[in-house]
Amino acid sequence: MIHKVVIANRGEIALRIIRACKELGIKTVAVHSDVDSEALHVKLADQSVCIGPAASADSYLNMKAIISAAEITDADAIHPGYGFLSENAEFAEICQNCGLTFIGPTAENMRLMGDKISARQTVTKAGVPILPGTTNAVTSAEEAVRIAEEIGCPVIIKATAGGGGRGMKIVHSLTSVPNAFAAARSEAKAGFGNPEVYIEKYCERPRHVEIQIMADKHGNVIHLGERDCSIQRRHQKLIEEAPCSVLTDELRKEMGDCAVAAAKAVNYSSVGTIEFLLDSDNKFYFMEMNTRIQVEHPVTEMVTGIDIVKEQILAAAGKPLRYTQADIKITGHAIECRINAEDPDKFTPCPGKIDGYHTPGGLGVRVDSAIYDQYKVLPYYDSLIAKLIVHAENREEAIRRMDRALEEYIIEGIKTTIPFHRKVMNNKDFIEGNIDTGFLERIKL
Amino acid sequence: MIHKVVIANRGEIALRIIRACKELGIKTVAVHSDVDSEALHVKLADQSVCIGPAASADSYLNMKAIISAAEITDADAIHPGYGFLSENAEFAEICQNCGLTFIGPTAENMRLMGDKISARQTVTKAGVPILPGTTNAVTSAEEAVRIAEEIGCPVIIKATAGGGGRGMKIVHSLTSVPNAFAAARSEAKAGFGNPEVYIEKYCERPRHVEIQIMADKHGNVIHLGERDCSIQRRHQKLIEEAPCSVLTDELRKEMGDCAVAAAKAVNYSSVGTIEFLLDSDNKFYFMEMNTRIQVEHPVTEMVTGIDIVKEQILAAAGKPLRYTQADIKITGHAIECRINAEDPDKFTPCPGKIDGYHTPGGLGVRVDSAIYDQYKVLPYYDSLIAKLIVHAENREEAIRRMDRALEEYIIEGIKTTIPFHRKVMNNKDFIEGNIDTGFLERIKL
Amino acid sequence: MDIKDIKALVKLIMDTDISEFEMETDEDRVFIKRGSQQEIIHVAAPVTAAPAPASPASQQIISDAPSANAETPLGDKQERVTSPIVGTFYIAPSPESDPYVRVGDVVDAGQTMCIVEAMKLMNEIESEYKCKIVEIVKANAEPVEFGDVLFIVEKI
Amino acid sequence: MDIKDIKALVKLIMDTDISEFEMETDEDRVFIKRGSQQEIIHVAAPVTAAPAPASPASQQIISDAPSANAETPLGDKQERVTSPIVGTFYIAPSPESDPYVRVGDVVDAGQTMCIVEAMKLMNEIESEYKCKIVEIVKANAEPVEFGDVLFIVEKI
Repeated sequence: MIHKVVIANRGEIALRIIRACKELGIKTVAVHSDVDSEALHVKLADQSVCIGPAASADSYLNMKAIISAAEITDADAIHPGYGFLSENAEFAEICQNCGLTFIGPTAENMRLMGDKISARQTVTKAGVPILPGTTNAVTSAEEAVRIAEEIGCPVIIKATAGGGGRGMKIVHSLTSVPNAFAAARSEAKAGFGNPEVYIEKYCERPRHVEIQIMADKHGNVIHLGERDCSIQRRHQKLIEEAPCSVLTDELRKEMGDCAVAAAKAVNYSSVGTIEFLLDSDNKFYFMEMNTRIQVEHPVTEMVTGIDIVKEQILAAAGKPLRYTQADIKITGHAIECRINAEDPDKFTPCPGKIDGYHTPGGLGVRVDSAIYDQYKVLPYYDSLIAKLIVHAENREEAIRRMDRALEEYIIEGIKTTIPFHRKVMNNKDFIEGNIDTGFLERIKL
Repeated sequence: MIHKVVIANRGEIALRIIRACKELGIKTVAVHSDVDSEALHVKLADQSVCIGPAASADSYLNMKAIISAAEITDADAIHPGYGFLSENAEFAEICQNCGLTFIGPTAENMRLMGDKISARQTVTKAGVPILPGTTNAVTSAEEAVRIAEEIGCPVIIKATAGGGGRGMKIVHSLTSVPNAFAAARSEAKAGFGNPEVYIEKYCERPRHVEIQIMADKHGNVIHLGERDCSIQRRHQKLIEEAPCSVLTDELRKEMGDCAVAAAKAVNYSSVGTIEFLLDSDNKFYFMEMNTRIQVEHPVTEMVTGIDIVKEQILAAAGKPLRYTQADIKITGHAIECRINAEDPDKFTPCPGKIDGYHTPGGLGVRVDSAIYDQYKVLPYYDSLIAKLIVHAENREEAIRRMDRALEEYIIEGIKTTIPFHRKVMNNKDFIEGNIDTGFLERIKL
Repeated sequence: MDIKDIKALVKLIMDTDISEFEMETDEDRVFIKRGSQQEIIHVAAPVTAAPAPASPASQQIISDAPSANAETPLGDKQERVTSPIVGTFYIAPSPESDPYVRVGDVVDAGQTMCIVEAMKLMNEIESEYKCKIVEIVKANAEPVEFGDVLFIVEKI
Repeated sequence: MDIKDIKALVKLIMDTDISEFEMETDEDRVFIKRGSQQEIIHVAAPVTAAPAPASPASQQIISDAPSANAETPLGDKQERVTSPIVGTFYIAPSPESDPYVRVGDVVDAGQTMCIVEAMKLMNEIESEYKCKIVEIVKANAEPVEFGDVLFIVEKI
């Protein structure tokens, strides 16, 4: 079993991991940049090590410093959280070479699934439907036009190394393909140092529906049902819920089986997420796999009652899953609102000192946050400061509960997106479940 | 349906009711004493009315003022919470006469079940086992001795009007009966203005196990399983959990059926609790019925997923229960710690200003509290300042989760019982489930 | 601690390199901070920390009344007459009849000034001393809370 | 405690190098802070608000080190040499051999002062300027964090 874990992350996810470790009786080491010495994960961990200056590249992305921190604290495992080094295959390898358990999938898993093109090839073999499009990088504008013609507009041009919206171009007519192609390539180059792009069918008004999977080192793979993450702004998820209100049990089983098949195809051995597009005809297409714990994992924990982070740690320690697919039951409805230190209208980041803090409470309300009164939200890092999660018997009650919890949540001194979330919770279309990834562009809140 | 509720209470239960009302779309009116104008229930309610000075007798127990508050705010219902007027039959009657829905049972229910002797007679008819003892008041020391001889020592002498330990005397030998009898009577007189006492068998090392029942005005009565409230200090509950670790499904059904029978015997039409003593041979005896929502109701909400306060309001509004007995499933294990503003060793009240407040978060953690940073805990009222509730897959995990949540919970400026609760969570006997109502007197923490 | 003490205190501190000074007694609390930092809000924190902002609109209806006129400063010899109970304020025994008192009236001790109706009961509020009515704070038939100011009077 | 007492108290403190003074009795509480390093008070607020007290013991092991010697006052011309990386501090290339430097030694710019081992790599830490070793803060084979003070030196 694992004895001491270095948490190579910060913020709420670092806290989430510390909590899981404490409940498992595992010691924790927080690593932090010099400006993060007052951060809650540093205060709550059993030990802490300062690994570098504010810039992530020199601290939270500094593999050497993190490994050294593990060495000087005699830790035997590293949990990368999400973001930072969580999907860095090289880091996973270095951990292995240093005799440290990397709490996540293997480097091979990451390489295979991290690159979109190889991922598409892999899952296709496993019989998972993908959007019609290229599986290889498109090199010339001419080729791009030919492919677009083949597939039929609208098409979307995406960076192979990409993610989070950058280097994506939607094209509605063949004539505009060449420009879009060039633009996508330069964005991809700038964003990911790799200009390669590929083209696929663009489907209108799709939902972003993802399946949470859980696997161990003994070949067991199960899924914990889906999350609907359609409420996005510029491809950034803002609100997630489970279950997805349009999914039938049959469709859930079908998508779940596909997700499990995809995971098995790469001998996956940790928790992960298979992201699908679900179109208006309930046809689904594989988008990508996230080989890490995700920000929105709590909604699945609420409806399944399973502590996903604990299972991830136990799986990394070589323990077999404690659940079979038959054990998984979806109960009630859960919603998560990502509360960012941003202007609620313009979404411009608003770091600063929190002066007045009070969290909501009561039945079915969960707060995952690393902030506290008088804490300074730093400009160097992500603007996510809290995740407010509610669980209720059905979607309607969950929305009402979220609205009253948002009303109770007091964060003074900085601007937050709480007012934005309250608008969504009171929006007729959202309440009726008329949502898709275009919701926020389309709806005037 | 009910449109606006006056909450005739304060503190966390007032907040609990406000939250339920908000989620049901019902308006709320907080009533408060002049010293409570900064209280959270006043801030969170839609309206508030100051009904009197600090002394409870002139404010929270002032029926006239509370009814007037309902009149001037055009409220159509009153929720009494627990304590204060919650079990006052006269108040329930006045509400009725004033055309206000009293959210609770009928005055008749309260009268019948409020008096211990009539309660024992009633449930006996319904076939519920009671401890061998008198059903009528014992008037003379001679009679007391005779009865004690009949039943066999040890016996316990209790005030008919009593509760919470006052006017209770345990007697182990016949010779000491007369003195104990006299003492119990004078305590009863002093405590409840009524010297009547009765005598029953005293069982050693019993658990306090209570069944939550839920009824409507259409004759439907179901139970939501049990709570083990054995961790008590001077008959005051400090820690409650559900389910009770020694209850088998058969025993649960048996006790549940008895509780339902008792409720049906009085045409009960709200939520309530039947308290039993469970002895070491798993024989159970009726103790009393609480005709109100209880402090510890959240542990039952966590394991059943049912919002008991909402159901109570809906039942009062004449709606039929939304559940049948078959719908009730117990999932996982829940524990509640009552956090009081008291010295953790001597349990002496420590009112004062809270200076530094941070609540625990994460999976399976619920906080029901009406305090906030810089809030002044007043000396006039109950010392309960927060209920920390956790839910996990099993008792062991729940204890670990509670311990880490207690560790995260920061309340500075006043003394609280958090350190006491941490000691219990780390106590071998508690962890192994070796608990009974004598636990705290017996165990050196 | 009166203004003179404070004055002395401030002067005292200004002559030193003290950057922060805080003092608390049963009656009062003083916090002085020199130099230009926005920490002063640090003291206000309690107020903001509480969910007061959460439901502001709703609060007005009933609650602000007392504080409101409690604040209005009084001339000397002036007194506030507050409501001993929750109910509805009536200045006259019935809609038709004359008001019990008008501004400028002098009332004797024991004389009825108004009625506060609670649970259909008409509670006559009597003056405790001889005084002159300076202001009738509540409008006729207005709901009043415990402690609400009904009249401002001048003792005679 | 009246203004005179405070005066006396302040005078008393001014004649010392006390930077903060706090006193609490049943009746009153006084807090005095000198100079303009607002950090201390800043830290104070979070510490109470945040779960710091929750796990205090554990924090010592690694974390208190830097702050500790960061605070020790320096003579003029004295400088702190801090660790540029996380690792293990070694004062000598091997257990057998002599230490790179001893207290009192004068080292030239570019001269190796110690080794910080990270991931089995021996990173030689060189002096940036000519200086005299005043203090060797870390013990041999002691773990060091980024920014930990290794030496206190005197520029020459």
